[in-house]
Amino acid sequence: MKKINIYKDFILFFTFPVILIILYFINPSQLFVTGNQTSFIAILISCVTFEFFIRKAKNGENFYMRPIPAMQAMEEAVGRATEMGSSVLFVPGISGLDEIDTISGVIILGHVAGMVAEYEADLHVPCCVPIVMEAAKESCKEAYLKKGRPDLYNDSKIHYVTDDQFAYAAGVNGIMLREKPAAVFYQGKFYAESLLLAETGSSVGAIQIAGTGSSSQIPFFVTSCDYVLIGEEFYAASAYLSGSPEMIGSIKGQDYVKLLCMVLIGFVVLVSFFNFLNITQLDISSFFKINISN
Amino acid sequence: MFIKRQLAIVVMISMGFLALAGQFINSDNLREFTDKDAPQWYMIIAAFAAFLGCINLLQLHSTKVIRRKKDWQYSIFTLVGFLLMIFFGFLYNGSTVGLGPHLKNEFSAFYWMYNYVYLPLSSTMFALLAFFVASASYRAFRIRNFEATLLLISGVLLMLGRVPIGALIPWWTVIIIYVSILFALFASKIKNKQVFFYSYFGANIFILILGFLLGWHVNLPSFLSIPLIQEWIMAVPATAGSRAIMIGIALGVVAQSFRIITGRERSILGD
Amino acid sequence: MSYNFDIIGVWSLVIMTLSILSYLYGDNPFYKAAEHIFVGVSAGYIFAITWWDQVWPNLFGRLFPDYVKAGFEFDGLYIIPLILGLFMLFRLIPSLSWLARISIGYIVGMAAGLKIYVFVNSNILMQIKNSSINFDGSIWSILNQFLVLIGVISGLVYFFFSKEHKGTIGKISKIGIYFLMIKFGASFGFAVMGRISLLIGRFEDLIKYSSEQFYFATPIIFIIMIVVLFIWSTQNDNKEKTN
Amino acid sequence: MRNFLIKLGTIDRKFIFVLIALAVLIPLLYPNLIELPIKVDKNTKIVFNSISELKSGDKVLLSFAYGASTKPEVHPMAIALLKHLFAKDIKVYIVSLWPESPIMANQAIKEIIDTKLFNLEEGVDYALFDYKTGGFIVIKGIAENFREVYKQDHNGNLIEDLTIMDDIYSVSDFDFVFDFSAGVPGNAEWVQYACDPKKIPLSSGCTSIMVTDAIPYIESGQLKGILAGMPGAAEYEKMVYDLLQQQLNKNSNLNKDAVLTKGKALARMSAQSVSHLLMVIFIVLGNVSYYFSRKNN
Repeated sequence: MKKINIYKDFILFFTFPVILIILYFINPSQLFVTGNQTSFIAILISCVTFEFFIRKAKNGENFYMRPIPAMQAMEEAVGRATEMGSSVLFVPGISGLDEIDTISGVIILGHVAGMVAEYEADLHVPCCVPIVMEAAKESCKEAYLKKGRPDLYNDSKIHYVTDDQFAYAAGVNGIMLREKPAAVFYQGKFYAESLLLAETGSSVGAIQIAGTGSSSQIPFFVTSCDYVLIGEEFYAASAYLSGSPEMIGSIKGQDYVKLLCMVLIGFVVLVSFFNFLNITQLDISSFFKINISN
Repeated sequence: MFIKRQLAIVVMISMGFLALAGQFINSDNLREFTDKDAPQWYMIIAAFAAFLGCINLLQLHSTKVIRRKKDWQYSIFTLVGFLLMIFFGFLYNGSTVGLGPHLKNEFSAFYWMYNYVYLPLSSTMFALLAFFVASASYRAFRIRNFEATLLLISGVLLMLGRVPIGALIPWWTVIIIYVSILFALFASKIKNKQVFFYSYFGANIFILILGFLLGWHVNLPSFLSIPLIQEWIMAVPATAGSRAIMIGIALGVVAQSFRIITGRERSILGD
Repeated sequence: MSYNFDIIGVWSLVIMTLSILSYLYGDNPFYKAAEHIFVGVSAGYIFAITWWDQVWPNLFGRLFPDYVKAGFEFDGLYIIPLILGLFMLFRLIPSLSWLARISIGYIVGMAAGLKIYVFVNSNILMQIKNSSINFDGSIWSILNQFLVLIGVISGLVYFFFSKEHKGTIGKISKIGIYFLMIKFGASFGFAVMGRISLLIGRFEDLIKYSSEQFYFATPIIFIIMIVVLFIWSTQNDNKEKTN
Repeated sequence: MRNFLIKLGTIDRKFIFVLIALAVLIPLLYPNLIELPIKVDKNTKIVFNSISELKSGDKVLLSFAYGASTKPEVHPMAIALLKHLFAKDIKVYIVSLWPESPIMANQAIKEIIDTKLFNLEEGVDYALFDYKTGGFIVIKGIAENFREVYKQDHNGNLIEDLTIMDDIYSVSDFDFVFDFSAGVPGNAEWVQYACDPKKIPLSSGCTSIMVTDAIPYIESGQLKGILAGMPGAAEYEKMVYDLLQQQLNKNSNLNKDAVLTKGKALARMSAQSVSHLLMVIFIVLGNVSYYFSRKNN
């Protein structure tokens, strides 16, 4: 493992954020908005933690990542589709590109398209939002190019269905019933139509791998699909699949921020206990003052 | 070729920092930009992209009709439906109100199509979920392992707790439910079948008698009324689960946004 | 003669409703037709609504305020979304299609920047604040709050990626997945209620439109569909037998 | 007997669909077949009490964010709340955050006027505003500066000439905000972007699927109770019905000859109960057959 130049690192990961925080509190010439110090510190700490572990990963340290069954099943599902000579259907969710879920879904689409190029299966991507269709074409074309099979990329297979939630569900149900895909991916932001799609998919007998950040739809995917990326696993999937050290490092950073959240929850409980015993009079909500007072 | 590849990434990174800084920097027009203009701009760009969507739709269905591909006759329905809505939306008004607000005016042809074609299709597709919820719960709520059992128990208790019938379920049935859940959990541990069944019935009868003695049938303790159990499930385990998932999702979003803003996640721009 | 427009409308409503419900029987011509009509009509509907509610008032309302009179003053800055929007249209010209990447870059960057602040505030900091326990309640309420605390902590442990889920961490994450499963069961149970009420709404319409005033729309269409489906399925079966 | 039970585990989907259809259809055709008592949920009570605490002349902002497909669940709540607010002579402001919501709002107001319980005048007792796209942007705009988002009401007359709008500049000028939602933007966005930062009491009536996500907000008091799906609507309807019944008897400002009708949600509850019971029976059958089939192999 290359020796990190501790001195340079120390400046980057300790003094720089501290200076920023001090600057924020001095608030020279009213440069900063008052009132949301807590969020500023929280965002700064998270970003510094991500950056720290990305840099560590880039310098050669590899981190253990627990296997997530849904991700291993992706390759298997594409393989199964090729054996059975039927298509792989990828549903990128019904929300626009201004949602992180859809962006993560399109990134996962890029990786799945890479697998499809390797196995020479055919990929069908019905889109609900035109901009998502353009982004999907972009990342699929690149994925086929990277695998050296630009000839296999079929532009008409990534098409627009309609913007309406239930018309899209009806259209995709129709595609599933007539095309009978062997593998179906639901990666993105879903609302009530998730169960319509998942139940049709299971009646057609396809392997279904779902991933979404919409917590109200996860129960329907859990009951109807074979594999589900639950909440945070879905966002980490794009980094998992890329496997590049930077991405894995950022997940490691994510874990440490989660540890910090748990410690903070413990701290909050402790403070509320001391308040009860009126050893301290710390008012928790003042510490978490979040409203923007301008 | 810097322009073709990197410019978009530079725009992405700078916009990301601008939007994030907008929340902290105290300049009014930056704040006004991130709060009002920036999301509006997204809406406008997305609206322009809608042209591409419609062109793609027309292309797809017209090639299907021209080349007589499978089910081409149905594509005629799509084309006619789409062109009719564009015609009623932009050219033929049919109501006294000017073009634009006529979309919501009850006498315009557009509103007729909305009310008698789009609306029934949309709400009936949504209503299909009532059937699929039933078939999904029938298929998925099986006691395969401990987790699936928890899924089943909370699902069923919630279903019953939410409707008036739930309140009518008598206290002794609730005791039997409790005892059977307990025994379902330990079923795998007790190998001998007889012992299992006898102890199961014994436990049931014993607790029923105990309940009778303690007068549970008179004043119903809270843990024996299904609606109150349902309220407890919602208030404690479901809240814990929702909060854990909410924090998890928020961390996932923050990490993914960080990767995008620092330009490490570029594959969305085809790189 | 707006009178018969309503009757035609009611009949079309019943036809559409029953054709979508025929999907429960399986894929059939009625469902295929209704699906394709729905795709076409909804695409046109959304396109018109987007133009008249979004592009016309917000963009052109700001660029040509006196012509559009949407109540906005002139705002030259809105040239930029116009340009970025046109960049999207350049996707149709292969040589210029890379310009669309700039618009996508703008949108993705903006979304990432805005979401960080909102999610850190409302979903992380607020939830951490709410997990404080107030001890003045009854023993039951304190016990419940501790149970919630255990659920949150073990739920978060389940989402750990970089630690092997073995030993104590494995047990805690097991407890975490139990809490998550109870939450999923609860959401499922809760949703059943909402879905059934949608079906109630549809059946109420069908019942309403089977009265004499609407020329018994529902029963007549229902019988026609049953007959046609029966003929179609028998025809379909012997067609399958032949080839 | 055993393989009959196992066969129970693999009933074809179509059979389940037919049973569900009957379970919903029969109680609708013969509503008084099953009369069930309504037990009021604690969250519905919180909503009723927080609205009852409002004084006459207060200003309440209603946000309509549901469409026709979720109308059966949310619309009865809107009707019941409007009756409750007008009975207390409270000023109502209605904004729409979904394309179809203006139509829902118009139908709700029309239904209230048809009951002839109150004599209402647009621009004095209530004001309606047109649909604005943008979801949370509109909520953020209303929180910061109402007049920047809405220049005119849905009939086109400017805000300045509406007497009801006199001292309304942002969400802080309302005494209560009530959100009717079926998705996004919904109660979560109202908490995050408007009522939490500006500390305005907020409550919500939404489809039952959204309730599980709103529970953390209810527990922390950011949402003053909630009307959860159809049962919430039925319970609230019953409470408002009893309140109006009382007010009609003693000489309140309601006109006497008005006819007081029971809400729709009440009648639909029997169809809900039967179908829920049927679903629980399916699950039990499924498990019994699963148990026997696992014992076989």
